[in-house]
Amino acid sequence: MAETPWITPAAAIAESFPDGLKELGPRVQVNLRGDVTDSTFVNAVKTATGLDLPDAPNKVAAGKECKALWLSPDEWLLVGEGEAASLVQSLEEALSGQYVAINDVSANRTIFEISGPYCHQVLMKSSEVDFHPRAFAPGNCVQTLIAKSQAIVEQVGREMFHIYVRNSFSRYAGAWLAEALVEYSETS
Amino acid sequence: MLNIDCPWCGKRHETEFHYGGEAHIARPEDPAKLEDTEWAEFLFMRTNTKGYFAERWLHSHGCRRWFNVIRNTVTHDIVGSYKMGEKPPKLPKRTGDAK
Amino acid sequence: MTQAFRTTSGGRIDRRKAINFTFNGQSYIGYEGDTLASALLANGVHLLGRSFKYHRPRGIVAAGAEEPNSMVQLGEGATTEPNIRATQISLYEGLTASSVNVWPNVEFDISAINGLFAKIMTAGFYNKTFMWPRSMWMKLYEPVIRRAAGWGKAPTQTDPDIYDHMHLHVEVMVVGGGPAGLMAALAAGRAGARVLLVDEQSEFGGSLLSKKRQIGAKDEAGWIADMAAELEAMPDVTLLSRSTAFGYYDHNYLCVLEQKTDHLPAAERKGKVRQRVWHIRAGQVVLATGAHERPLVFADNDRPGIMLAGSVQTYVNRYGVLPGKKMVLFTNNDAAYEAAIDLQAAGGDVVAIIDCRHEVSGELVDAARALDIEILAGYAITGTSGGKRVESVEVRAIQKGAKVYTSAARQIDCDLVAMSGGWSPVVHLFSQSQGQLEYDEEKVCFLPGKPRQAQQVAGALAGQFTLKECLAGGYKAGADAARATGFTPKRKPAAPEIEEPDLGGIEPFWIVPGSRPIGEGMAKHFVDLQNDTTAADIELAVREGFESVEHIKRYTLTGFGTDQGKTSNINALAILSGILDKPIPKVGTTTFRPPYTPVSYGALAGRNLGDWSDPVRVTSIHDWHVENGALFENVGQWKRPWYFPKAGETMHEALNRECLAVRNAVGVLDASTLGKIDIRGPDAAEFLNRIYTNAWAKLGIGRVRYGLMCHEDGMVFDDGTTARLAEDRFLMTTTTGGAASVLDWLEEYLQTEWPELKVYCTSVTEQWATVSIAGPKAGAVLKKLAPEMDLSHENFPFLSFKEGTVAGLKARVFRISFTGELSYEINVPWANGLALWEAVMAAGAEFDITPYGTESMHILRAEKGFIIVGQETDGTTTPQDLGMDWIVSKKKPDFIGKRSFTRSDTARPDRKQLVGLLTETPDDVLPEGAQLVFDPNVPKPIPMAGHVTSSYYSAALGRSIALALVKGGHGRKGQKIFAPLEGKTVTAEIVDPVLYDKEGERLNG
Amino acid sequence: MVKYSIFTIARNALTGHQNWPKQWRSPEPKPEYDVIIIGGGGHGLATAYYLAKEHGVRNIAVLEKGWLGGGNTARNTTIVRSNYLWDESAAIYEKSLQLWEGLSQDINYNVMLSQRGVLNLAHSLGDVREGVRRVNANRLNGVDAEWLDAEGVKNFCPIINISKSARHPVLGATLQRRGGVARHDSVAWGYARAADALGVDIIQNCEVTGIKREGGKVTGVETTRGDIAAKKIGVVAAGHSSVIAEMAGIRLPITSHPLQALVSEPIKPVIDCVVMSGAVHVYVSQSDKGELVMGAGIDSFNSYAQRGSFHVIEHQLGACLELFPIFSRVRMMRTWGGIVDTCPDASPILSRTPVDGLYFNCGWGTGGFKATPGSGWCFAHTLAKEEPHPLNAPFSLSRFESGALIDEHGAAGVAH
Ligand SMILES: Cc1cc2nc3c(=O)[nH]c(=O)nc-3n(C[C@H](O)[C@H](O)[C@H](O)COP(=O)(O)OP(=O)(O)OC[C@H]3O[C@@H](n4cnc5c(N)ncnc54)[C@H](O)[C@@H]3O)c2cc1C
Ligand SMILES: NC(=O)c1ccc[n+]([C@@H]2O[C@H](COP(=O)([O-])OP(=O)(O)OC[C@H]3O[C@@H](n4cnc5c(N)ncnc54)[C@H](O)[C@@H]3O)[C@@H](O)[C@H]2O)c1
Ligand SMILES: Cc1cc2nc3c(=O)[nH]c(=O)nc-3n(C[C@H](O)[C@H](O)[C@H](O)COP(=O)(O)O)c2cc1C
Ligand SMILES: [Zn+2]
Repeated sequence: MAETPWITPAAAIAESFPDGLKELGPRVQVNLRGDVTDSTFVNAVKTATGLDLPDAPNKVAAGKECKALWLSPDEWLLVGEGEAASLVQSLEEALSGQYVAINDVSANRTIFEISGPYCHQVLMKSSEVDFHPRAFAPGNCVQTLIAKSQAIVEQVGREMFHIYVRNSFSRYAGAWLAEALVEYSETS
Repeated sequence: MLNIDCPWCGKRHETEFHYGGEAHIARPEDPAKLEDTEWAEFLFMRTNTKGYFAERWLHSHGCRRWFNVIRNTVTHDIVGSYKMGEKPPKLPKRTGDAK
Repeated sequence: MTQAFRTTSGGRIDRRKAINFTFNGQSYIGYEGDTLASALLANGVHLLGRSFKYHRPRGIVAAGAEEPNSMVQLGEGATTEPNIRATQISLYEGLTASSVNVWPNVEFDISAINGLFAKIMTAGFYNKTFMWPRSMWMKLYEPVIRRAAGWGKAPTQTDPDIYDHMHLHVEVMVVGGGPAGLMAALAAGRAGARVLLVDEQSEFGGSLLSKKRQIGAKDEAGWIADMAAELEAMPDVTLLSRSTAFGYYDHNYLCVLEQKTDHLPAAERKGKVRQRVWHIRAGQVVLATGAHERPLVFADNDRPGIMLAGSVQTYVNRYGVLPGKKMVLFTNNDAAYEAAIDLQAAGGDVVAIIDCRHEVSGELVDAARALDIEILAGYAITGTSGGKRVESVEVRAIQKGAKVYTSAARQIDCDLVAMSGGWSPVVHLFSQSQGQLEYDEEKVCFLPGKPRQAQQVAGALAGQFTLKECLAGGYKAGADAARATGFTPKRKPAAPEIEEPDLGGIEPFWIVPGSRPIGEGMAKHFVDLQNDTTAADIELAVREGFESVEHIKRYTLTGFGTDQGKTSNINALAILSGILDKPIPKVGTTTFRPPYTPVSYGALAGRNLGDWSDPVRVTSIHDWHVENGALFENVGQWKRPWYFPKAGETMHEALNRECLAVRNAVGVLDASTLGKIDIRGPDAAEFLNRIYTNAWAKLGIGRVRYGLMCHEDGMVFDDGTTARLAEDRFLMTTTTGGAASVLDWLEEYLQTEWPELKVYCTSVTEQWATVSIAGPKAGAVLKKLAPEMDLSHENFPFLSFKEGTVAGLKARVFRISFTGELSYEINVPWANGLALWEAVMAAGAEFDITPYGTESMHILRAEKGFIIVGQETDGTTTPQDLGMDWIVSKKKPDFIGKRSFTRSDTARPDRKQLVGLLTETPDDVLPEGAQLVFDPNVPKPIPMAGHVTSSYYSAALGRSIALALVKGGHGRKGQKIFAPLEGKTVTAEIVDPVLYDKEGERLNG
Repeated sequence: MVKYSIFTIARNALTGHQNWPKQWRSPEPKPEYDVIIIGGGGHGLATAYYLAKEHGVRNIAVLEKGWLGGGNTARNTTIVRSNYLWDESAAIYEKSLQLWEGLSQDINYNVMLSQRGVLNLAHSLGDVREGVRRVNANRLNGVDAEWLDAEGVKNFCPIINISKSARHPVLGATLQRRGGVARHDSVAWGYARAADALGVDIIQNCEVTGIKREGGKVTGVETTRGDIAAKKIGVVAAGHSSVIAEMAGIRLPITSHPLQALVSEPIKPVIDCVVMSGAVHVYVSQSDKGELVMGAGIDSFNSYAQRGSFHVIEHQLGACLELFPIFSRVRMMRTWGGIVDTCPDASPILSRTPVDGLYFNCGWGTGGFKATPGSGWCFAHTLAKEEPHPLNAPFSLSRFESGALIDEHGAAGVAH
């Protein structure tokens, strides 16, 4: 999908990011809404994507081509590689006639990756959510505030998180995260 | 900083939420039928309870759901939260024990 | 200077590490581990400052956070800091400090002359005077009062230091790292809970750092070290020293100030975070904050060298300092005897113990006697003398209950008075957490009652005044806290053998009379040392009708200072209780409020300064705008190009150029900031019908419509265009500033009022970058970029959209216009915005395509009479007021706002209505916000007819134009109206708001 | 009433201040009063004072549940100004400011009115438009008002940061030179003393727990100190207005919210005027004792707790440092909260009610301290004449029915 230059506002400052912070390249992101208590819906999504949509809050369900992040009781963010258009199309086809909403939002958010021994500290500086391993683990995601920007935080490894922020906030959030890491990069 | 129990996401800090004021003020079925006084009641008059109070919150930075909370406006104790359309939990007695 | 008052050995200071520092310009030496206070005392310096009102000499009273005097100006230049207590400053190499609010210096302070007027400057005196002549208050009296105001000085430069914030969730938070707190943390930590232990001091140990105790096989230092080592080894236990829990808020939320570099020499601070505010959400909180010793209130109890007994003990044992060599102890309890014993043991001389109890006995009393210290039981200090340091005390035998003591006076020479009036548990945080206090007659103090939050109390705070009780109480509190958060505590360890003296009793003694009644003569019985409040002031307040403890506080300023009355509040209320003859619990305390000790603004702001005070939102084309010289306007959080001046151009010239380019050729605007919401579901059209004032059901697929939204009160709140993408799907645009609130508004109605409607809303604002091209050549530009797109008016009419490829990008193109010109809004995925913009610029080059900003956009739309929500509206404006009845459906039975239109005031014919204005002199551009009147020649208050909402110079019309809200304006076209401005009155004619291309012919290019 | 002056102070000094009379009595409640005022805050006490002074009503009681002046009067940031936008507001606040200007002399109590000037900062083009609009309206209404550009702001308040690169740069400000601050406690005490001298019974620790009515008319109140009969009742209970309304079976368009304030440690004078910024949410002045007195916006939720949430304070200090970077090392000494009675249009209610003899004076929300004299003066008139004075007629309860709201929120930020 990125034949043309894909430039988020954060890209311009990415060079100055310290170790442990980077901006990920474009991903397919599709916002899906529907009634998770309706088995026709759930089954159709499964057919189209191979995903068992998580109905438990703040869970990520991983599939082969993409994963689904729980956003709200009737909303998921499907994230994967490849072509947004084809994912949208297969969802539209599988769900045609149902009461759903499917939106390609691949360009809506920038994804940052923070990793390393200090990523928990960085999150503790920027968010009031409990990211301690006892409360949050790989496979969890949460919508919250990172500094003063809305964000989705997904834990992808023991010491690795993905942070999705709206594109217009991405320069702010990227710079913020970078500065939060400085304290640790100097000592390490 | 209140710790508010979103019926979906669990307990989160107040900064993730938006306040929605008194709960259970239904928009009149047919506004055209109302007298000006009745319309003013709906628009502006509020119970503003001192003590246990049913109020609305929006988990605006989380799951974007509106829900109701019973909170004591004197002690700030939260008794419970419930989804829109659900019945409120039984209220403790009217006012809080603090001054 | 030699450290003449330093003991030869002992203490927790490192005698190998000498530290140089300067106080009031004089150089001194102290040791690592000292505080500024202990180092000054080691050098024999007691006089640190002057009192607020009378400028009496004042010295160090305490050794910790409760210190009421000894505020200094710390450091110099950009990092200077006012009002820091010497007792809380860890000594570091190169420290400089000076006394505050003294002139010319602390030794000789001119304002001490105030003391002569002490009889006049009683509590509240300023309410009774300075009223005549009236004008003198602002001219003379207040300026003089102001000159005397304040302690230290704020820096004059910007703070170079960094501050930040941290958030932590724990099961158990322990406040206070004394013996009780350490045990609590240990119990909770061993049980497996996540634990945070904070203490404001430089190291853990609390009051144990000041005492000599054998705990099992260890001395106090060994025991503390063992505890700290075990806690440090636990991975989920966080230990923060130099960290003050300063606020305890609802739902077990606590804030802690960690001072990370304040103890370091300047060179070692660079680049580090200076202070950090921790925000803690705790499952359970264990408060183990200890107790503060209370002063005794006796005549002239404020001279330097009069100190709290426990603090004397701290200086001796912890810092290896003798605060004086000839000490008199004045006490109402046994515990204070330890100070005498320890001072004597360290080489000082205790000349007498004045005990106001008539009978004294017990282990400590015997120990003092064994040291040959004279004990005067049933005596009190009834006066002191000395200039800048206490030199002697006057003591008399007490007659129980007497208002004056007539017994013979005896003078005792001394250079130090240690006093103890008992202990006040540090209930501040407990009380902040809404817990009620209970008065304990036997222990003579307020203790925590039932807690209001998930909380335990332990140690001296809970009235556990022996170490043994503290260890047991601390462990129990920690274990209970762990259990309450779902952990199983380990078995309680066996209690160690503890050697500590038996404490004996305490006898309340709130005020010490002298040979004359309180308030008579020159003697002063200070209650609040910082605010110079005396017992006589409290008596006067009661005499004048101020009986509530809250009134006393405000009338006499007791507890109003930077120490918040830590040593004075309880004495004040006890004295009040005596005067009113009301029991102490009935008098009650004043309210304890955060912060426990002062917190710098910098720490509270953290990193939320500058661009981080509020996120800056930018579009994907932003950097192009910057490179091309745009000036920016803040719109909500967004940065939008305001206009693009060329070198040497004035704003006026730039705007004229930009506007004419749009009118005559083509202009381009970054419109990415508009809110965009995907609305989908079988009931989407019905939903829009209820939300917007106009009708939506019949809008064709592929078509676009403008809509207006009102609140239920009928007032306009947002507007924008909405396109029908499919039968069940719309794309709504909102104003830039309104995007979030509109989405919330939609969700609110869907979720709370009309859950039966099947509609989903999804924000796609940043999915789509929007580039708007406008002007007669807009079609030609688009044609070049989208050769396959059929741009004919028949197949791509006004208010419709098409999907296709523009500049090789997948795009949606809307034919809508905010300028009145032929115009296309091209949407491409956000991250392709810049590519599109550059392609548009390239394609438009041959037509001299001109980027324009919000200001030109405003002019262009104003020429067409289009409104801007928030500019033409102000929360009191209906669609009808705007002349937009055409967009308010008469047929729809209901929509949000409709019912309010028929209220008597909203239906009034003479409401303020939107009109155009043309000034009599075409070059006169009215200021926006100018008020309008029908008759300028009447005296004030002049009845106002409305105001100018928008006003510009229109290059296209070659004159000024304005929009205004005018009373009954719709019926007044052709009439004159006046804008009385400073210095001149501008006359204008009321006209139709549409001033350019009234027929709308230009829409098709 | 013993006259206060430097001479009486000097005379009393000679006798060790033993002979000062009580500033007010602590009388037992009488069985009946002509007028009962519920609420012993500034507004209630002022109402009683003007009722006695201007209208000759003598049999008045002020009932206060706690200590007099302990409500919002004790908690506010004491800003006094009259530069409101709408004619109705400008008129009543200007009346108030005029009363302020002679108040210390009128009640012989120095309320320390300090007219050091109030700046309202503009940070966006929308703010500028709004500020200019208000200045123009003020002038035509006879209220002193000036518009300053950023340089003018800097001249008037040199420590303010007007850097163009600030996140929300200062683009200008309105200035009312006659605005300023006054000592909150003194206002309550001064009115109490003056009212007491005119025979008003100020009864503290007396909470009203019920409103007695017969045939749609009030007959008295129930209190924690027994029942008291009254012909008329004026409710001036600020944050507790709705609670008392409920006792009388009516509802008000009022919600009660925490509003927090704070003071710094006292420092030598650095700021010689009042600075308010609605856009970045902070206002600052320095008291005669040296503390920086600061406030911000309300906490969003309903509360009767006199305390709010910490994040509001942190936000406020961030905003403060944007404007005044030199305050970074100044330290916050105390924070507190009040309970403010907010109305949907941010304007007060001084009005009759559907219950005969029951009058409400409330809804002053975050800004009623400045109105204390004017509010008391108008409300006294309303109670005495049983109809509003023209100054408070627009502030009736009926405006919520007709839609004639007086929206003083300040226009919403420009949205485009
Ligand atoms: C933090 C803060 C900052 C503010 N800043 C400003 C400012 O800068 N400028 C400004 O103009 N305004 C300001 N205000 C608003 C201002 O304080 C109030 O509008 C004003 O003081 C209200 O005065 P009052 O006399 O009506 O209310 P209060 O002083 O609150 O008096 C009401 C009284 O009624 C009593 N009461 C309640 N119920 C009962 C009952 N049942 N029986 C008996 N008595 C009862 C209460 O105890 C209270 O004493 C601020 C308010 C706060 C909280
Ligand atoms: N009558 C008496 O003799 C008497 C009276 C009181 C205490 N004591 C003795 O004092 C000891 C009490 O032990 P304890 O553990 O209860 O208290 P402690 O005084 O030893 O420790 C309390 C600690 O809490 C810290 N602290 C207080 N408030 C804080 C805050 N807000 N944030 C961070 N830190 C804060 C203090 O600086 C101190 O280090 C015992 O040894 C007891 O014997 C004796
Ligand atoms: C204008 C103003 C100035 C104040 N200055 C101080 C002060 O210098 N020191 C202080 O301790 N409190 C000060 N306070 C706050 C009061 O101590 C107290 O917190 C406030 O009246 C609210 O009462 P409460 O905290 O007892 O509930 C001030 C309050 C106001 C309104
Ligand atoms: Zn939620």
